[in-house]
Amino acid sequence: MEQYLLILLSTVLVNNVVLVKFLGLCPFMGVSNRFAGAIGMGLATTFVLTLSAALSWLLETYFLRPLGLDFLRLVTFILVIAAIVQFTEIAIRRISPILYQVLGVYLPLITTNCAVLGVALLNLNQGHNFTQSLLYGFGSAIGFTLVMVMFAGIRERLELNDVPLAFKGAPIGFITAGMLSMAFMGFSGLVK
Amino acid sequence: MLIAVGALAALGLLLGVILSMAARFLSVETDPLADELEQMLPNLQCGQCGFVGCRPAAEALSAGETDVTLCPPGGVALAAKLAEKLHVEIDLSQMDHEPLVAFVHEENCIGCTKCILVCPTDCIIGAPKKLHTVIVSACVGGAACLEVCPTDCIEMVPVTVKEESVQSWNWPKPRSPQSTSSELATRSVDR
Amino acid sequence: MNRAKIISAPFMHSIDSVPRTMLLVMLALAPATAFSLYQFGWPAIILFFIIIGSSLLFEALSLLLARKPVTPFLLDGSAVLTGWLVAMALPPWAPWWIGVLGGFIAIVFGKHIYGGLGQNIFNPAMVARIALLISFPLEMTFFMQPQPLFAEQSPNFSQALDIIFMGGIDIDALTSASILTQIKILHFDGQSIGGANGLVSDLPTAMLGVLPGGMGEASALLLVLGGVFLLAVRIISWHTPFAMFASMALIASIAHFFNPAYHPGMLTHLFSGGFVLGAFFIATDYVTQPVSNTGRLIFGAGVGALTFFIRAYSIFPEGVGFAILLMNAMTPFIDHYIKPRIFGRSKSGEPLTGQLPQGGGK
Amino acid sequence: MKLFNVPGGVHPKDHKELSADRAIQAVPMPVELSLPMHQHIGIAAKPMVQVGELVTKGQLIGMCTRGAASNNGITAPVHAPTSGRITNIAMQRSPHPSGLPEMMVTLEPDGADAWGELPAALDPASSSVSELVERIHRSGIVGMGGAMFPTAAKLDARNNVDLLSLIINGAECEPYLTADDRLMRERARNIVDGISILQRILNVPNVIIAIEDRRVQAADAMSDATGAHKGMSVVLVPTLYPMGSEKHLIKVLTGEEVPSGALPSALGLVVNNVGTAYAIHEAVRYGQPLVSRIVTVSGGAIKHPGNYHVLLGTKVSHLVETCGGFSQPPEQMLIGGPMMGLSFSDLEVPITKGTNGILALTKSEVKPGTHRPCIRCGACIPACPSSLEPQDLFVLVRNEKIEPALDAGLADCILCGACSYVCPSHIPLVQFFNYGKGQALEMRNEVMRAARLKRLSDERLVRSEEKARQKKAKQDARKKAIADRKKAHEQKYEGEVKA
Repeated sequence: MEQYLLILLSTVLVNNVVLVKFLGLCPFMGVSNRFAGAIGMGLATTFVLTLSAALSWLLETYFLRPLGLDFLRLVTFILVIAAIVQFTEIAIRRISPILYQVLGVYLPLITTNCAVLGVALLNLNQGHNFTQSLLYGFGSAIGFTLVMVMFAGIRERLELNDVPLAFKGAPIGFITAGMLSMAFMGFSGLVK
Repeated sequence: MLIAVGALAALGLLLGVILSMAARFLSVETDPLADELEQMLPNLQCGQCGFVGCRPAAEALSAGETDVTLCPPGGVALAAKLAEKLHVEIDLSQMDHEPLVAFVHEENCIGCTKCILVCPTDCIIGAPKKLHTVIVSACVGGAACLEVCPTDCIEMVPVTVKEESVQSWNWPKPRSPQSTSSELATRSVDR
Repeated sequence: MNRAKIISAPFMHSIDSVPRTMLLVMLALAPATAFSLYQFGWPAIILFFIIIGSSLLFEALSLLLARKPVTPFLLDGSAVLTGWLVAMALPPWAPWWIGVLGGFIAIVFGKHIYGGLGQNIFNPAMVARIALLISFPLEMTFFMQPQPLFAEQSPNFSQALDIIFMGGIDIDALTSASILTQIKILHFDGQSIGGANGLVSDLPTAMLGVLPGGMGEASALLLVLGGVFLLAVRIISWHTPFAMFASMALIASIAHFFNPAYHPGMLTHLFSGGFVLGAFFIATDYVTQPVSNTGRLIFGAGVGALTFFIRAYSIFPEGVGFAILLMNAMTPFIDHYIKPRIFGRSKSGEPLTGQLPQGGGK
Repeated sequence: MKLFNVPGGVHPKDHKELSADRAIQAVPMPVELSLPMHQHIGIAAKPMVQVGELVTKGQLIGMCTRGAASNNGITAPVHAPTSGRITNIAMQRSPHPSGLPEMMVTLEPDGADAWGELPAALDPASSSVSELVERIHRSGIVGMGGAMFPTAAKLDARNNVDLLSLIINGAECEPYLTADDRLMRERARNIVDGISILQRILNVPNVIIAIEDRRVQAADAMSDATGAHKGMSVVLVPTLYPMGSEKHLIKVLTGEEVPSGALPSALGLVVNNVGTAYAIHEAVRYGQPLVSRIVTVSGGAIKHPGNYHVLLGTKVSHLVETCGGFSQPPEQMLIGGPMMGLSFSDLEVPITKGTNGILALTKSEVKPGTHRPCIRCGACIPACPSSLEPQDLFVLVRNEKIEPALDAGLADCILCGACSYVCPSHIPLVQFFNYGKGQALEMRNEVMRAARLKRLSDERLVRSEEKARQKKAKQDARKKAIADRKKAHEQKYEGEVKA
């Protein structure tokens, strides 16, 4: 039980995918300018990440390794991730056209969100079992969502500020993300 | 080698089947967003946006193919609403081009009533062989009348600014204490 | 700037103004600062003025670059206060370039990149401290036993210049670890903190500030006095400091109760490190804390709890800076969700339904 | 009586001692009176006189066409404050922060100050309610607290709801102003008579007269005067700005909040000012229309501050002269109180029905400060009586985010200025909010125009469809007729052939 909690804590705060591992920066910068979009993107990514972490573990354990197809790992994972993203896209389009509109190009881009593939591969690297993989994926996604929402709040405020012209938009976003990342360093060592 | 190809093919097939099922059962027939957007548009079918009516414009908006600032009759208010609906950023200063209204040059008007027939809001009054004139407050600036006028006596002109009175006066915006360079820049764009 | 343009009521004003606020905060900081400067001698005094000077310089440069009016902004005291707080967050004998860099990061990256006064997301002083701490861990954790001014071991003015500008610190005998660092070392070694030479008994001295540590870690007592002064003149509200103290006291007490060998007592947590400085002077920075009182309670409680966890479990002995930055990042989120109920509207923002007398209309 | 708390509020120094103990004095007849035709909320009155015409005191000189037909229209007539000759009818500089001209009638007094023929006095007990309301309307009475809402229109609330009580607003919360205070102290009986007329019109069982707890003498005078009247009670309310805001007065007295966007009548309440009650008394008992009012002239720059009984249309310059002129050049001239009053600089503007004070403030009173950036100190939040977050609204309005500002409650702002008063950065918040409200109004007008255009276009569509349908029906009918004829012809032919 304790180790599962630690995995969650570690993935949400200490090894936050965005601010510590610097994965998934593209949607992080792209969709975090509004609360609604950030929350939607967070939820979509949570769905994709959790599912793909679990599925990729299953594929690795029961498909690739028994068949000796380790060299196909990347291709297979990407195939699975793409399929899940496609499914999510179809589902979101049906459930919430507005969210679909808001997420725009970033929704299919979850496929190339390195956080998703990264988490799947990290699971294998760290020799997690199925539950651990699932939690690792879920925790990373929650960490992603947390940072997205936090950052969306900041950017809504930044939008109303007199940021010098040269720093308006992405530059100030990256500087702020850097400071946030600095603050997250405080968590280092929290979980070994 | 064969196993690898077979395995990938099998996987691909499986996922393909699942996705096609999903596409089948979760399909979206019409674009519900376009319906909502159409409701928001003025539905004057004036065609100033370059689309043949408000429905195609709504569809283009929903597909993200056109800007929210497309609709002159809707003005800044509509653009702001659309932008909020679609969660896009807009630069309202782009909208600053003045709304135009039709103006009939009376010396050339022959009273053919052609313009009256095409006006979407019936804002031109006149009778056969009589001078026509435009009710400015009802003109959407659709310019449909321009094309049909046989003597080219209709011109689009900016709305003349209403004379300021105590009743129509609004408080001016106070100046910011820190006129930053960025603010100066946006201000010069406004002009 | 242009008074003639402002034509709208009200034409009366309370005595509050930005310079007055800044001045009162500095006044509250003064006793603790004076005491620290006395404790750490000439090098600390020189560094203190280097930081404030560089803050003013970078403020002026930034204002010029942004084409804003320089004099009124320079004279409002905000840059001096920022520099002052940076100085309080640094080791007293740090080399000059740490001080100048601190002033630069705080003013330029902490404040002006976001559009200047009132617009920053993170507390400038804490941005400077954390950036320096991560970049220069050695210089930033160099603490020594207090060397009161005019004491025998205290460096004189020229020695102080040498220490600050030439890095001529040749006095290893003086270096010492702060309480929190000592605890952290024991944690790393896997030892019980109970064995640490009378940590808890050092507390009264910690409150007086004759223990090794940063400028702002000295003299918790005088800082508390300053904080109480700020509360009395209503510059700060009690919500943030109270929530910070309360959450820290609560969590630390519980932890200490269950594992006294690992967790020091509540008082050690409250009065060591920069906790008091943070609670009264840094977390209460208007710009970067939530505007509502409820929001401030949440904010303060968050800072207290995060400080505890970072101190207890991360690799850093001190966590106030990190905790404040993290909660600064949460501030827009808190402000977004905690709004007062508007007069005449329900909590959800809908107009109230009037209690019309029944059978209206005659 | 149990009182309730209101959110927010501030305690500015009230400076009422400058004029509170000066009895109401008359003003020497000015040489010229300028009467704006728009001294009320609603439709402006139209001049009913010609240049050169001689008028008597109380003669109707401005009336709105709609108001002439019925008293439902939100408008009020204007009467001649004294007898004399009309010398000019033109656009002239108005007492308005914009300084824009307004339609005004200029009157040269003949010095006789002779009343003309006035409508007969009414006995409130025997007159009908509609008679009384008609009299109030025809006397040009508007809300004298400064809002200038036509009183007769306000009293129409009685037709829509069963009213519970009438609240008389004697809470003069603006600093410096003592006009209502003096009126209550000196003419309490007349005010109470006006109140009882209002009570009869509105048919309410009880009346609450709310007076700030520091205005002890006024409260005593009013208590004495109400003695014999049933259901009237004087209630002392805390001295707090903006206690005189009717929504906040209601909250303090009843604990109820007027719903956002609604009027007090939604709670079965009507609020009227003491000055209005006094004007009603004069109109009903003596048939005298509203031609004068009590004005406080005060401020550090006025030599002899005091309270004056002023004819409407009197120029500010004349009033200042009456007070002995300026003791020092004023930093700021104001119409109304310092918290919500309007600034002006041209002393040749007239006193109107809503002018409760003329202030000439010195620099030390105004405490002008440098407008600095918002530091998010949050001081404005506890000060706001509407529980808004002014700093949030300010940032939104400053960035032209009018729609989000409306969502954040811009429309609920009462422009009281409490936020600006406490702001350490001296941000002209009220002006920002005024600006935002103006922009919102423009946006709404644009939306309304779009809706109107849409309706026009829809109607045209329906019409053209109808036309097309008729055309087709006609064509069909004609086709059918032809076919029928053909058929008949054929039949006939066939018949002929057969035959």
